Formats: sequence, C-alpha cells, structure tokens
Amino acid sequence: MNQTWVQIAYLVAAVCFILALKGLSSPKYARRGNLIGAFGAVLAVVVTLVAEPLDHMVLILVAIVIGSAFGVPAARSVAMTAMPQLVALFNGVGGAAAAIVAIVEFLSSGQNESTGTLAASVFTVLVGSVSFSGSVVTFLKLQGLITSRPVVFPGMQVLLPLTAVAALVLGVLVLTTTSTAIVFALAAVSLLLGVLFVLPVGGADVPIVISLLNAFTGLTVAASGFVLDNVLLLVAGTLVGASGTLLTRLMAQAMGRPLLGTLFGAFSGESTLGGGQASERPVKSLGPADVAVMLAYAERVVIVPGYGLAVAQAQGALKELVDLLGERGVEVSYGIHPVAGRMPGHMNVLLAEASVPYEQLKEMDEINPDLPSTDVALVVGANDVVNPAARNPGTPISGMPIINVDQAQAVVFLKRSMRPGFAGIDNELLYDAKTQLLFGDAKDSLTKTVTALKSL
Amino acid sequence: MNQTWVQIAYLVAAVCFILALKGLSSPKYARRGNLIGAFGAVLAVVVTLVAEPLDHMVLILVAIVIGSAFGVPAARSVAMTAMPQLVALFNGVGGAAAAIVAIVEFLSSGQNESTGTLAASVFTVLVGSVSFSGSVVTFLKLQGLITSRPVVFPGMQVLLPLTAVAALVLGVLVLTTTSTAIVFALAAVSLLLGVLFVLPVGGADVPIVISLLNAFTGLTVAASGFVLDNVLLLVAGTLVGASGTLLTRLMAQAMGRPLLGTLFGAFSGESTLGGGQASERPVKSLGPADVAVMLAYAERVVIVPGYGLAVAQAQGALKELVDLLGERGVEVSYGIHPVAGRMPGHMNVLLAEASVPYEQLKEMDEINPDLPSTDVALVVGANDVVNPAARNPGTPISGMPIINVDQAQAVVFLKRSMRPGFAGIDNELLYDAKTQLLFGDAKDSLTKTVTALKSL
Amino acid sequence: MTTVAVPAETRPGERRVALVPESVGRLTALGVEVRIQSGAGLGANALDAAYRDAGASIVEGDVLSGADVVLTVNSLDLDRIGTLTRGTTVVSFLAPVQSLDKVKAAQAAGVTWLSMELVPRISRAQSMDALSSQGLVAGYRCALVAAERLPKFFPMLMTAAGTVKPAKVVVLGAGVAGLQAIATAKRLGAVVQAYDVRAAAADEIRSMGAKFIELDLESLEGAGGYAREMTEERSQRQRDLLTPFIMQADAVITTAAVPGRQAPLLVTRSMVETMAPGSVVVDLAAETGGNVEGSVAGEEVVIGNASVWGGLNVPSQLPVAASRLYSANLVAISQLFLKEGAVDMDFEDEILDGACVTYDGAVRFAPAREAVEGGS
Amino acid sequence: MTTVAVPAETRPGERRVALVPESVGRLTALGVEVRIQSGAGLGANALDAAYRDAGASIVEGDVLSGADVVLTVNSLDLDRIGTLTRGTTVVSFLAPVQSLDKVKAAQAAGVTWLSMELVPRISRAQSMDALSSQGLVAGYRCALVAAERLPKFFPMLMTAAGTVKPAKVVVLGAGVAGLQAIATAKRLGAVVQAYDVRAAAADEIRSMGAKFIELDLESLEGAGGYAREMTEERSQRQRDLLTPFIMQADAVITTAAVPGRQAPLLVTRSMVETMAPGSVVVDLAAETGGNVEGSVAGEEVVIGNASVWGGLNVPSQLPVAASRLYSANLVAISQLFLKEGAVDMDFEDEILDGACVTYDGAVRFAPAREAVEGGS
Amino acid sequence: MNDVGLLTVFVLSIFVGFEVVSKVSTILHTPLMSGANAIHGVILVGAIIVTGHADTNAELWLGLAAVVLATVNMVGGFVVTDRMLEMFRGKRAPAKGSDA
Amino acid sequence: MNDVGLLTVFVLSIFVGFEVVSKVSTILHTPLMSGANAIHGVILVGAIIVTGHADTNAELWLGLAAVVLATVNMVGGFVVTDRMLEMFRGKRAPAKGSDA
Ligand SMILES: NC(=O)c1ccc[n+]([C@@H]2O[C@H](COP(=O)([O-])OP(=O)(O)OC[C@H]3O[C@@H](n4cnc5c(N)ncnc54)[C@H](OP(=O)(O)O)[C@@H]3O)[C@@H](O)[C@H]2O)c1
Ligand SMILES: NC(=O)c1ccc[n+]([C@@H]2O[C@H](COP(=O)([O-])OP(=O)(O)OC[C@H]3O[C@@H](n4cnc5c(N)ncnc54)[C@H](OP(=O)(O)O)[C@@H]3O)[C@@H](O)[C@H]2O)c1
Ligand SMILES: NC(=O)c1ccc[n+]([C@@H]2O[C@H](COP(=O)([O-])OP(=O)(O)OC[C@H]3O[C@@H](n4cnc5c(N)ncnc54)[C@H](O)[C@@H]3O)[C@@H](O)[C@H]2O)c1
Ligand SMILES: NC(=O)c1ccc[n+]([C@@H]2O[C@H](COP(=O)([O-])OP(=O)(O)OC[C@H]3O[C@@H](n4cnc5c(N)ncnc54)[C@H](O)[C@@H]3O)[C@@H](O)[C@H]2O)c1
Repeated sequence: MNQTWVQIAYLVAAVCFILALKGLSSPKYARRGNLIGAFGAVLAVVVTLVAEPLDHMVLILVAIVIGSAFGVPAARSVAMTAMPQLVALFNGVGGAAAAIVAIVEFLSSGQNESTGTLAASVFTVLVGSVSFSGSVVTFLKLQGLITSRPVVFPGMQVLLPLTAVAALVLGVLVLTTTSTAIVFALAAVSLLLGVLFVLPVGGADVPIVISLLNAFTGLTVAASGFVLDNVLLLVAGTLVGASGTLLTRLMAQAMGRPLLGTLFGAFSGESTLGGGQASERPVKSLGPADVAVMLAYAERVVIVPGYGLAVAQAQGALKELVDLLGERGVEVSYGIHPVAGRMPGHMNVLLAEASVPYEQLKEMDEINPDLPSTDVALVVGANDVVNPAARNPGTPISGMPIINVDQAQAVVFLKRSMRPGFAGIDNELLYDAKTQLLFGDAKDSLTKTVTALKSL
Repeated sequence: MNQTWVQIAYLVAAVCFILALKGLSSPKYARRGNLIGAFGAVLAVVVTLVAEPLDHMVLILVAIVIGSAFGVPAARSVAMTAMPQLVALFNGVGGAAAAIVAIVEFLSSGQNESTGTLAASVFTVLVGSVSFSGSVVTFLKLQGLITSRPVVFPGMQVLLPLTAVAALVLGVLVLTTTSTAIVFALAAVSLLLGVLFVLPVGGADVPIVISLLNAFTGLTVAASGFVLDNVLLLVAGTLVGASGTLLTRLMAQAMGRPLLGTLFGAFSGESTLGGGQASERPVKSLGPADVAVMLAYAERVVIVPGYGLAVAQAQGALKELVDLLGERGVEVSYGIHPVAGRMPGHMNVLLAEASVPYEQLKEMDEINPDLPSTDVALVVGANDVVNPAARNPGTPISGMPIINVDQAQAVVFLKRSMRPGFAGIDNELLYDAKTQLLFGDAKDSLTKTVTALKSL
Repeated sequence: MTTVAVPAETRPGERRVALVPESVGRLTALGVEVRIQSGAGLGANALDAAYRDAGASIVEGDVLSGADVVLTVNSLDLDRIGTLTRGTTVVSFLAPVQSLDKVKAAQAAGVTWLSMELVPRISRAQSMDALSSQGLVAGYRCALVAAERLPKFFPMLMTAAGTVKPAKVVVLGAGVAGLQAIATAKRLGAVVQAYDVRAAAADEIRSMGAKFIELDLESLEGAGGYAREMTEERSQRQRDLLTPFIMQADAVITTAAVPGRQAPLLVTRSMVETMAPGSVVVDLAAETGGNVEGSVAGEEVVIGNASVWGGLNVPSQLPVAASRLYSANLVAISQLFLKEGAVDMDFEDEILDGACVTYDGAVRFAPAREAVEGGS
Repeated sequence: MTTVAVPAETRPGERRVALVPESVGRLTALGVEVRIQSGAGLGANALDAAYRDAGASIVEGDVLSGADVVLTVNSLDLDRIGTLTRGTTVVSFLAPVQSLDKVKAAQAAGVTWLSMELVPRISRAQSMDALSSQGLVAGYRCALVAAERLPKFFPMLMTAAGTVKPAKVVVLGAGVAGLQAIATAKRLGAVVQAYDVRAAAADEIRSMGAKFIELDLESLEGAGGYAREMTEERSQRQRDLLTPFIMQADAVITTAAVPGRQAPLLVTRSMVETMAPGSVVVDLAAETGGNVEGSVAGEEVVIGNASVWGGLNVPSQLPVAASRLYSANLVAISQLFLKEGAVDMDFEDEILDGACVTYDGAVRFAPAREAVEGGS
Repeated sequence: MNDVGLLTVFVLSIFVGFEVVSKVSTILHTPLMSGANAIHGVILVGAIIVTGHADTNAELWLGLAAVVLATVNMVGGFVVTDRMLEMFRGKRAPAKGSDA
Repeated sequence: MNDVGLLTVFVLSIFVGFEVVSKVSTILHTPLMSGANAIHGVILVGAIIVTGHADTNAELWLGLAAVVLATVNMVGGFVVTDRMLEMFRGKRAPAKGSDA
C-alpha cells in the first residue's frame, strides 16, 4: 500500500523507539534515549503527512498544533511532584485516541473487514476506553480531587464483573452484527469498566496501575497497527505493551506488592497501600538501586552511623560504599554523634576496624553546619541521634543535641523496621516528606546498594 | 506459500532459538537453554518434513541419519580440550551447507529470481564458502595438524585483497550473467579466500575467529531465509549473526585484544598471540568473571595470600569474596604460609583487620594434605611461598617448605605482572597447564570478581 | 565576680585534675573567674602556664577560700569541707552513702554538693556523665593491663617458628568499661567472650564483634539501664556456669557493678585456681569489694597460677585522657547552674535535682538523708 | 645416647627458656635424650612436670656435665664454658665480636658453638631465624609499652564528653620488630608514621597500613636485606629531617639496627626535648647503644617532658611467647646437625657453616677470628 | 504484510520490549514509564491516516479529536519525560576523592 | 512476506540477538558460541526444502550433501554444547557455610 521508502522510514522510527527504551533504562543514556524516541516520533509523523495521500490536511495540522498547545505547556510547567498524574493523563488521552481511531476505521470500512481485523478494532475500542477512563480516575486520585484511599461501595464486587462481561458480550456482538450503535455502546461500557477497575486501588499502588494502563494503551496501539496494516504502530505498540508489562511487574516487586493484590486487594480485604505501612502512618520506602542512584548523583553525602551499624556489623560494607562514592567524585563524610551506639566511641571502634580514615569522621558540631548543603543524609542504623524530637521538651531525649539530618535535601534511613531506638520514642523524621526508608539489615542493604552502584 | 500453521510452527521454533540464546547466557539456565534450542530445531525439521510437498523423502531421511551418525558420536566422544576445534568444524559444515543450498536454489531457479534474491544467494555462496574453508583451517590449527603460529608468506599481503576483489567481481558477474559456471568459480575463489583469511591468525586468537566465522554462517542462513522466503531461517540466522558478532567483540575484549588486530595483526607486524605473553613463554590469563564462575562452581577452595595482598590492602575485598562463596556452600579456607608477607604474622595482622574468623585460617602443614582434593587454589599476591622451585636444590628458596597449590585441580594467581617475588626467582607454576592468571592489582581484581560473583 | 576554684587533688596517687586548660575558656565564657591551685594539673601534664594562657589565675596554696564553686575529682577532705563559706557549690565524685561523714560536714557547712555519680542517666545528661567517661578510660586501661601482664601474645601469628594461638579473653560485665575492654582486646587480636546480666547486653556484646557467653540464666535488669543485685542462689549458679569459661581463659577482665552496692562476686578463688600458669585476671571492681575473690585494689596478687591485678583508681592511670573527659563533664554540668555569671541552683532541672546531695543545710539525696538521720 | 641439656638461664631478669615442653617431643624424635635443669622453665610458665610429661628428664643443679648438646638462650657464663667436655655443641645467642672472651674460652675448650644471630637469612633458614622471632616479640611489646605509658588513648573516640584525638606514633626502623610495632599500634587505633632507610621499607610500611615518612634522602641497603651503616653527615641530615615528625609525635618507637654495629643514633636529646609533656619514647635499641640519645637500657628516664623507656632484653618480657618461638628455632637448627641420634656437623650446609663460631679448637667465624688473633 | 508476518513482527517486538527494559534500575521506573507512554503517542500516525481518509463528517471530527489527543500524548509525553530526567543531566567529572 | 516485511523481521531479530546475549559471563563465551553454532544448523530446513524440490541429479546430490552437512552441524552442535555445560549441572544446594 505504501511506497517502500515510507515503510523503511517507519522501520527507522521503530528502531528509534527501541533505542529510546534501551536508553531510558540506564541512568547514563536516559536523556539521550528520550530524545531519540522523540526524533523517531517526529520522523514518523512527518513521513505520514508527506507520503500518505491525505485529505483535510489543514484541519489535521491545526489539530496537531492544538494538541501541542495543550501538551507542551502542561508538561513544561508541571511541578515535579505532580508529574505522575500528568503522565497518567497523557496515557489516558493516548488510549482515547486509539479507541477513536478504531471507531473511525470501523465507521469507514467496518463492514468490509475480516473478522481478525474487526476483533482487533473491538479490542482497541474496549481497552483504549478502559485505559482512558481508568487513567482519568488515577489522575483524579493523585491530584487529590477524589480520595486516594481504595473506594469500594456495596455491590461493587458484582458490578465490576458484570460490566466486564457486558463489554465482552458487546464486543462479540460487534463482530457478528458490525453495528455502529453497538460500537458506541461498547465504548460507553468500557469507560465505566475503567472507572470501576481503578476506583478500588489505594493511593500508593496507583503508580503501578498507571504503568499497567500504559501497557494497555501500548497494546491498543499495536492492535491499531494490525487494523491499519501499519508495521510502525504494531512495533511501537508492542514494544510499549511488552516493556510496560514487565515494568509493571518490576514496580510491584520493588514495592514488595503482589501484582494481583494491588489490583484486587480492596475486594479481598487485603490492605492496598492506601494509607500506611504496618504502622498507621505512611512512609516512603525505596530499593537499594534507588539509594545507589541518589547517592551517585549527589554532590555531597553525609553518613550518620548508629547502633544498628554495629548490630549488623556492616562497617566493611559501609566503607566500600563510601569508597565507591569517593571514586565517583561525591563528597562523603561521616557525621559521628557523641552517643551513637551503646558505648562512648562505639562508632570509632567500628569504623577503625573497617579502616575508615580518621579524616573522614566529623564530630556533630563540625558536620551540622554542612547539613543544609548536603544532598543526601544516609542514616545507617541510627535513630535517637537524629531524632528531631530532641528539640522539643518533654521527651526522654529532650535537650540532647542531634545531628540535623532533617536539614539535608533528602534523608535515607537504613533500618529493619519501624521500631524505635534506645530511647524508645517514635521518630517524626521517618514520616517526613523528604525521608525515604530502605528496610532490611544494614549490612544486607549496604551490600545491595554497593552492587547497584557498581552497575550504574 | 505454506499453510499458516506451518508458519506458526516455524515462529515457535524461532522463539525457541531466542530462548535458547537467552538461557545460554546465564550459568543457571544454560543447559536448559540448549535443550530448548534443540527442541526448536527438531520441531522445525519435523514440520518441514511433514508439511512441505517434498520429493526424494527417503534419500533425505537417509542423509539425515548419516549426518547424525557423524555428528553425535563425534560430539559425544570428543575430549574436553578438543571441543573448540569440533565446534569450528561443525560451524564450517554449516557454512558449506548454506552455500550448497544457495547453489542448488540457483541451479533450479536462478534465472527467474529478482536481483535482490540473487544477491542474497551470491552472499550465501561467498560467505558460506569462506566460513567453511576458514573453519577447516582453524580446526587444523587447533588440532595441531598445522602450526598454530600466524602463517604469513611473502605476497600474502597482495594475494588476500586480490582474492577478495576477485570474489566480489565474480559475485557481480553472477548477478548480471546468472551463469552457473561463474557460481562455481565464485565458490572456489571464496574457499581460497577463507583459507587466506584465517592462516595469519595466531593460536590464542583462533577462538575469536571461530566466533566470527560462526556469526558469518549465521548471516548466510539468514540470507538463505531471504532467498527461500523462509522466516525461520531468516530469524534464526539473524539471531546467530547478531549475537555472534557481539560475542566476538566480547571475547576479544575479555582477552584484551582489539578485534582488527586479531584478524590482521600478523600483517601489520603486531604480535597476534601465537606463542607468548610479554615474556617469552605463554601463560593463560583469564577475566574476573571466569574466576568468579570457577570459584562459585567449586566444592573446595583454598586461598593463599601473600605480600601482594598487603601491598594492595585487599584484605577487605578478599573477605567479602570468601563470605560470598561461603554463602553459596563452597568450602573455603585460607592457607597461611609461615613466611608469607614481609613480617612474621603479616597475614594474620591483615586478615584480622578484615575480621576474618581465626577458624578459617589454616597453617601450611594443616592445609597441604587438603590440596589434592581442592578444586581451586586462589593465590592472592603470593609467589615464593607457592613456588615449586623450593623443592629443587640450587635456588635461593630451596628447602623452604611451600604450600602445595600445584596439587590442586586448578590454580589461579592474582598478580600484576610476571615479576617474581622477594626471592627474585621465576615461578614455574605460572606456566603450568592448570594455572591461570588474573593480572592486575589484587584489590581491583578481587572487587571485580566479587561483582561478577554476585551477578551469577 | 563568681569564682570557680580547682584545688590540687589530695588523694594519694591521683593524677587527674578536675579542669584542663582546654576547658577554662568555656567556663570563663560563662562570666566567672577561674582559679587553679598551682601544680594542680601536673599529674595530667597540664602546666600552670597552660592554665594561665587559657585565662585562669594561678593560686599558690589554698585556693578554696572565697570560692563560690569548687570543682574536684575526688571529694574534698573532711577538714577542708568545714573551711568552705556557706553557700559554696562543690562538684565532684562523692559516693554519698559511703561517705556519710562528709555529707554531714557539708550539711553543717551549708555547702551545696553535686555528686557526679548521681547525675541521672538521661539523654540530655550524657555530656555530664562522668561515670561513663571514666568507665571508658578504665575499660581501655584494663585491656592494656591484661595485654601487658600476659606473657603471651594477644593476636594470632603464623610464623616460620610456628603458630602462636590468639589469647582467649573473657570479659565479665559489659557496661561502658566492659565494652571498651572488649573493643580494645579485640583490636589487639584476642578472641573475646563476654557475659553480662542485662538483657540488652547480648546484642551489645555482639555489636562489638565479641562472642556472648550464653548461660542458662534469666537476665536481670534494673532502672536506668543498670543491673540489679542478684540473689545468692543465682549468683552461685552463675559462677558455676562461668567456671569452664574462666578455666580456658588466658585473661579475665571483670567490670561488673551494681550502683550503690558492693560489686557482685563473679569469680571465686577456686575458679581462678583452675586457670593455667601465666594467666592474668584484671578486676576493675577491686575497690568496691571486687568481682574476683581475693583481689586487692592497687595490688597484684597471685592466686593459684594466675596473677590477679586489682584496679585502684584506674582512670587516674590515664590521667590526660581521663582529666580531659571529666573536665568536659564538669563544664557541661556547670553550664546548668552558672547563669549570667552567678550560681543559680534550679532544682526544677532534674539533673541538678538528681545530683544534689546537700543544699542549704539540708541533705537532699534520700538514701543519704535516711542514713544520716538513722545514724545520728 | 646423645644428650641434649637445657640449663636454667643465669642472666639476671631472663625469663625465657631455650626449650619449651611442646618442643621436647620433636627433639626426642631425633633419637636424643633431653635433660632440663629443674626450674629452668619457671619464668616462662613451663613447669618441671610439663617437661617430664613431654619425655624429658629433670636434673637438679648442674645439667651441663656429660651433655653433647647444650641449648640456651643467652650464651653460657665464661666460667661454665670451661667445664664443658671437648666436642660439646652449644647453640645460643652469642654476639661473637662483642664476646671475644667467650669465643676464646670456647675455642680453648674445643666446644662447637652455633650462634643464633649468625644463621644466614636464606629462605630455608627462616624457621631457625631467632632474630626474627625475638624481634617479633620485641616489636609487639614495644607498642604495648608505649600504649601503657602514654597518659592518653591510642584510638580516636568521639564521645559525649568531647572527641579524643588518636595518638600519633612514629616508628623508626621498620625491620621485623618495627613492622610488628607498627601493626600493634595501628591495631590499637593510633595514627602511625614510620621511617626506615632500606629501599623496600616504604612499600612494607604501607603494606601495614601506616604512612611512610618520605625524607629527601637516598636509601641505604646492605647484604641480606639488612641496612648499612651511614655516614655521620647523612645521619645528621636524617635527624634534622625527622625532627618535625618527632616533635608532633605522642609516642616514638625506635627499632633501628645495623648488624654487628652499634645502633644508629636517630633521635638526639634536643629532638626529644621538643616533644610535648606526657610523650613517650621507647628505644628498643637501648642495649646496643641506643637509637635515642640518653636512653638507658632497662630504665625509664625523663628527657625534657618525655619519658624515655630503654629496652633491656625485651623479648624476655613476653617469656611464654618468646620461649615458644625460640624453642622452635632451636629445634629446627638441631634437626640439621642431629642425624640418626648423633651430632654430625656438616659444614657443607651453609646454615651450619654460617652459624658456627668455634669448632674443634678453631674460630670459624672470620670477624671473630680476626679479632681474636688481632687481640691475642 | 500477511497476518503471520505481522504475528512474527509482534512476537519479536515482545522480546525486544522485554529485553531492553529488563535491567532498568528502580529510580528509572517512572521516567521509563513516561517515555514508553510518549512512544505510544505514535497512534498519532494512525489518527492522521484515518482522518485523512475520513469520508463523513463524523469520521472527520472524531479523527481530528483523535489527532489532538494523540498529539497531547506524544508531545507532552516526551517533554515531561525530559523534565523528569533533568537530574541525570550535568554530573561533574568524577575526581579521585578519598584516599584510604 | 514482502521484502520490507522481511527487513523488519531482520532488524528486530538483530536487536533480539544483541540483547539476549549482552550480559553473558566470560565463562559462557564458548558454550554460547557453540549453542549459536548449533542453531544455525537449521539451515537443514533449507537443505531439506531444496532437496525435496530438486529436479536434476546435480541438484539432488548437492542437496543431499547439504542435508548431511547441516545435520552434522545441528545435531553435533547441540550435543557438544550439552557436554560443555556439564559443569553447570549438579550443584548441591547452597548451605550457609561461614560464620563471621
Ligand atoms: N554511646 C553511648 O555511650 C551510649 C550508651 C548507652 C546508651 N546510649 C544511647 O543509645 C542511643 C544511640 O543512638 P543510635 O541512633 O546510635 O541508636 P538507636 O537510637 O538505638 O537506633 C538504632 C537503630 O538501628 C536500627 N537497627 C538495629 N539493628 C539493625 C540492623 N541489623 N540493621 C539495620 N538497622 C538496625 C534500629 O531500628 P530497627 O530495629 O528498625 O532495625 C534502630 O532504629 C542513644 O539514645 C544514646 O543515648 C548511648
Ligand atoms: N614473613 C616474613 O617474616 C618474611 C620476612 C622477610 C622476607 N620474607 C620473604 O618474603 C617472601 C614472601 O612470599 P610471598 O609469596 O608472600 O610474597 P612474594 O614472593 O614477595 O610475592 C608477592 C607477589 O605479590 C605480587 N604483588 C605485589 N603487589 C601486588 C598487588 N598490589 N596486587 C597483586 N599482586 C601483587 C607480586 O607480583 P607482581 O609484582 O607481578 O604483582 C609478587 O609476585 C618469601 O620469600 C619470604 O621468605 C618473609
Ligand atoms: N542512657 C544513657 O545515657 C547511658 C549512658 C551510659 C551508660 N548507659 C548504659 O548503662 C548501662 C550500665 O552502664 P555502666 O557501665 O555504668 O554500668 P556499671 O558500671 O554499673 O556496671 C557494669 C556492668 O556490670 C554488669 N553487671 C552487674 N551485675 C552483674 C553480674 N552479676 N554479672 C555480670 N554482669 C553484671 C551490669 O549489667 C553492667 O553492664 C549500660 O547498658 C550502658 O549502655 C546508658
Ligand atoms: N629473607 C628472610 O628470610 C628474612 C627474614 C627476616 C627478616 N628479613 C628482612 O631483613 C630485614 C631487616 O630485618 P631485621 O628486623 O632483622 O633488621 P635489624 O634488626 O637489623 O634492623 C631493624 C631495622 O632498622 C633499620 N635501620 C638501620 N639503620 C637505620 C637508620 N639509620 N634509620 C632508620 N632505620 C634504620 C634497618 O633497615 C632495619 O629495617 C627486613 O627487611 C626483613 O624483612 C628477611
């Protein structure tokens, strides 16, 4: 149907997308990867505009300008923290676009298509609509426009499968009747399905669902490629579908959530991370790889060791981490609190055993002025000595000077649980917006972080 | 041309091959990967036999039986050490088969093919022949039937490019004349080209060349797929071509050889590892990943530290390695020679600093009886204390008892160069058949080995 | 102007000084005058000149007269307490229940006495915790003494003349001093095992890289992270269970204490007698009754084949370090009651409240008060 | 049957013994009888009973008469040499050039004397290298002595009462003893810097984790890995360049020696005087002239503000360990000349050849022979 | 291309999709998701094609809506991904920092 | 399939081929090479097809030769690879060995 050169241009664009994904999975090439992807996309669009025999050219160009006029400023101005919901929204409109393309294609030549092609169209309408309405709900949740807790109303357990069955039945009907009305009915039911699908998911699991919907959209694009006999759409859509599926699994793993639990947890009564961890209040946990990247791309890091370092006997692993960071040009020092550990000089004994040079050890009074300009404070098995509660009266540690890690740009705690330290009091800092926790034995966590750092 | 189900069966076979390569690149799944590949191959052959409308069925089956009767016993009975040349031979016959298939196809329908298809046939004949004759020469070299040193005779510098140009010219002639005679001439010239191509390669570089020829054969198979409009051949051949090319690069890297130097080194006067290292006598060097695998799959490992460990201050890295091996169930102990290092008890001071438990340290007299049943002796920066020269009279270290690492099944030395130790005498063991060397600062080497071990 | 006086210590063999030159500036910054008795710092290598440079004035002879605050390591001699003006604040070690005569004298003289032993073990008071700081010194010193006395090596050494096995060191009592003794012995390469009655001790001992001696006994824990006294029966069982560990040890270091009580008897004479020739026992608790039966404070006695070193004023044996830390403790507590250059004893502050033994003619510390009233 | 005799040491303060019970079996396995003077091992915690259990016989009083081989730590007293039967083999330390009278006596008595100092430093002889084994002991001991004497901590400690800076230790001479001193001081947490004249020393010092003091001086290396003596001019320059390092040090440990010569003077009195109050200097070479000007072997003297400890027979201060290693050295060398139960002095063997001072009425060791002949 | 051909391409693309992201580090999960999201914005190509071939008004307007939406997805997607990746931008040259 | 379709398959296969082996450990270089070598033995399929369609004797005998050679390549290749991989077979279950 097309000239060979167009097909080849599409192939080039597809290769660009592969390279884009490849780039995006390594910190070093991520940016470049994204640019290559953008180049591929532009190439594909330009080739299409130039090579295809198209009517309504002006309208199409106007539509593109309008789309850009929405997309670019939104993406440019969004706050860092609001990015996930924006991505959700973009994903939703992509799904909608795919569904609409399928509908239009159906309208124009539905009656003449083979069953396979029709089935692909039905799939696109169904999944594209789910993706759209589902994404909109996630957007609303993340934006705080509706509650981020799991929403379950009585009868939902019945309504959700019913809707799903209805959508399937409608889909089959489309295949058999090729009726336009039913296609629109299918789209409507699918929109409802998307809403019901996402409502019961709790706040912390929302990113996983976004990733899943993203993979869905990819598959609809692949199906569109099938319908339109367009290899580029097929390849690009499949790429996104496959990588998105894997990514969804990886994300669920990284957050320690079983994928199915995430999606249907609210029904089975399993908590889905709507509000909190084991304790009532939510904390942000992260993986060793994240810690590695945070540290590797920091300018200045302060390590605050405590009794947990001694319990884990993790001094060797800690030194290795610091040495590696040093080699990467990160400025690292240890902030030693006078009563860290359980014996005066406990940290000194430990760190000397690991042959940490004395010059890297800084006293509390010496390190505290540096903390506001510190990118990451890594708290290794310490708790009381960084607990801001010491600044308020009435606690067992009131009046004890602390290392002000809360003044650092970001704080990472390595500890095993939410249990408090020697003084037995909760640490507010664990729940702070700039704090993240890597749960686990400190030695284990540090070893994993070192491994991750080496592979960066 | 085929029924859909055959095509799908082919697709399944292609997927098997992908999974096979994937499996083969990780120690854990390598065997399974190979079996999946074999399954895919059998599937493909059976489907072809069943579904294609074929004449001469009996003859074909007989040919397959004959081929198996050659291949299986050869593969079964070959000695471990002779495997590389057998692989080379198998690769060569594969290349020959591809070339023959192209010739037959040409004979039967060459006149009617499109230029593109013809070009693919020419490529297959040319490259398949080169692969065949080249592989045969590598076989002869490795088998010791001809010298493994680079063979360069006067005029070769001219002859090789001349032959290459001749082959190209003949190829173009085939395209324009579609003459059968010229095809055979092309095959003959290509065979010569293969010989000339491989002769100048020196012994140690031969495996790299085999890998390259293997990739070549893959490409010819892919081209055959193009000629025969067979997607399976196309996919399988391309997979091998691509992975083989990358593998060739990786192998060259692992051996620290520039790829081009390997191939054409003999011409430019660069040494190609025909006989020796920097020193006159050849030693076997290996990479950290190899050391990691050797250790990980050993039952019992003995570590022999020496002065080099102290110089490199690598005690921490060494302990980490040993701990990791312990976790994997490998039995590791340290064999401490009484005069290792430069001070009595030097190793004790070092290893205590790294908190190596005293129970893991074995005296020389205690460890020596264990060595014959040791799979790998890892000598870290030691030299004199394991030098078998001590057993012969007349050397500065004669009469000094040593740790008998030469009795272990395999010996790995970590050192920076071929320089001798304190006593200033050469160590025969470095050149021994069971010895391999990992060159570099001990700390660096150990750290890399640890990283490799973790990724196993 | 409020004056802070630092007399020379009079306890025989005492080498510490209550205030080191480095700390003088931190006191004068509080708006007080600091007077040092000439030669007070000699034992700790602090010369008069150094004090003078730091802003203190040097007084020959009696430095106490007219002083508002007196800082010392050991409690003042009985006869000097009477010479103090009413209202003078004395800060020093003072085991009040064991020194009732001094408490009475201080009560009579109307002196305010803060005892460093009584500083409560709350987080805010850690910088004033002289028991910890001196325990640290004592623990380090104990391990060195053991290493020095042992006729063998602490570390393992594999040499051409054979392998030297590492010394086995057993540490009993793993408080501040015990943990530091463990750390020091470990550093020197000994194989260290340790025992303590407190529940948290097992983890703490392991966190030093030593082996915890698991005895089939329940743990005993009192208030403030201190141990409780144990019954004679438990005590006997503990000794029985410890015997095999003592027998195998090359060196035993004991640091067990129960606040306000005699030190618990952990090792009997017969247990010491099971030890091999040349073994060394270091009893840090010798002064307060001894963890080891037969140990004599300040002497080295031979029991069986072992030589038993009884610690006497052990922190004073590392006078520079001990004085420096103690001095920092004193400055930290002084900052609580020296406000705008004057003494302002605010008993709302639980540290001052807890540490104060006598004030304005009254004995504030309950156990001492009861003893004084009971005895008089 | 050939008898090997081990007398009690007569040198004042000597606590080592030439043979420990653990080694007896390895000698009797050579087919000889071992006789130990009663009480010989007491200083090293080796009881007569232990020797008896190991298969030796205990002799009260004179053990030398009738002995074929005599093993001692220090050389025999002059008067006892004469009592030996002709052909007796004595193995011990014996600085021959410094003890010409004993050499003459041995020559006169027809005694075969193997000096442990003269065992050549070849690989095969490492198990007989008593200089190394005793140097190891001395080095460890030196570092402990410095730690024990210093009124401060060796390690750095960050505590609630302030940070204690680590001690700065300077080690001069990094042979066997020096390296071990470095290792021990490092273990205790000190910051160690070291210097030696040999070219290989820089790497060796760094391999112990210490800092090498780079002086702008050429290295000096003699035969067998030993140092050479240096000119007075170089010596002066070395001292000048070392002065700032000495000044900043809390503890200085000197172990430098040049075989057969007086120990080099590395630290002058005025250099010591630059050191801060409480500093400690340990001079292992005090016996052979001293690396430190003014040091007295076996005494602690005060120079400036520092206390200078002069080592006297330092290995004997760790008698159990030192005896065990020395004993292993003696057994190893005995295995060379005790063949089939009899003494067979084979001077083809370069070790026996090198170590032998007198044999069959002749002085074999050239420098001693020249001195004896020159002097007589 | 015939259906099996498309299937082949589909299967191969699945492998490529899986493999290229299989080693992604956790920190890149979100940017990668966002980048993939932008890529499926190429549905714009499909939207353009169907719009360009629209015969009825309904088809045209629906198609134009799809073009707008797809453009938002694609253009916005790449831009927002780029912004997310800003932190990986300028990293000073590593200098040997610590000496042990 | 048309040529561009084949080209697409070719390009995707290249990516798959590169990606799947990109993390191979050095020790597996030889077995991997050998396994890949066996895989290109599927030229046997091509050999069978051309032989089955052979019209002349020359074609037939050449084809049969190709079948024999390809079979050797394929069958021998998988067997020899399996033998190489024997060392990775039975590995006892890891037991916690060292206690520090
Ligand atoms: N230095 C002294 O002289 C001395 C003496 C006595 C008391 N203290 C007191 O001890 C405290 C010292 O403060 P700190 O911050 O060092 O300790 P901390 O407040 O006791 O906190 C220790 C933290 O380490 C974590 N941890 C324990 N084991 C771990 C492991 N294996 N891996 C990872 N994390 C582990 C614990 O959390 P998880 O359980 O969740 O893992 C805990 O939050 C102060 O309150 C001080 O007053 C000090
Ligand atoms: N223990 C004692 O008391 C004592 C005292 C004095 C002398 N000696 C003598 O010292 C020797 C000790 O034997 P040894 O086997 O321990 O040591 P050695 O024979 O001296 O060999 C040391 C080896 O370590 C290698 N090496 C050095 N630096 C290294 C680094 N950074 N990374 C990796 N390798 C490094 C060297 O090879 P490259 O240069 O190629 O890397 C050398 O082959 C014996 O001859 C003994 O007699 C011992
Ligand atoms: N919260 C704080 O700020 C703070 C400050 C310093 C110390 N501490 C804690 O206080 C505790 C005690 O410290 P300390 O060194 O002053 O104690 P201490 O000197 O009173 O006693 C020394 C040790 O002896 C142990 N002991 C008592 N009876 C024993 C027996 N029968 N057998 C074996 N061991 C026995 C005690 O448990 C204690 O660990 C430690 O846990 C220490 O960590 C807390
Ligand atoms: N080959 C062997 O078997 C063997 C055995 C033991 C020791 N050695 C080597 O022998 C060497 C010396 O050993 P040692 O301890 O018996 O020597 P030593 O006791 O004779 O001297 C001690 C150290 O003092 C140093 N020294 C001399 N003059 C000095 C000066 N002016 N300034 C600074 N330092 C000075 C020497 O270099 C030596 O390192 C060492 O290198 C050791 O490794 C070899």
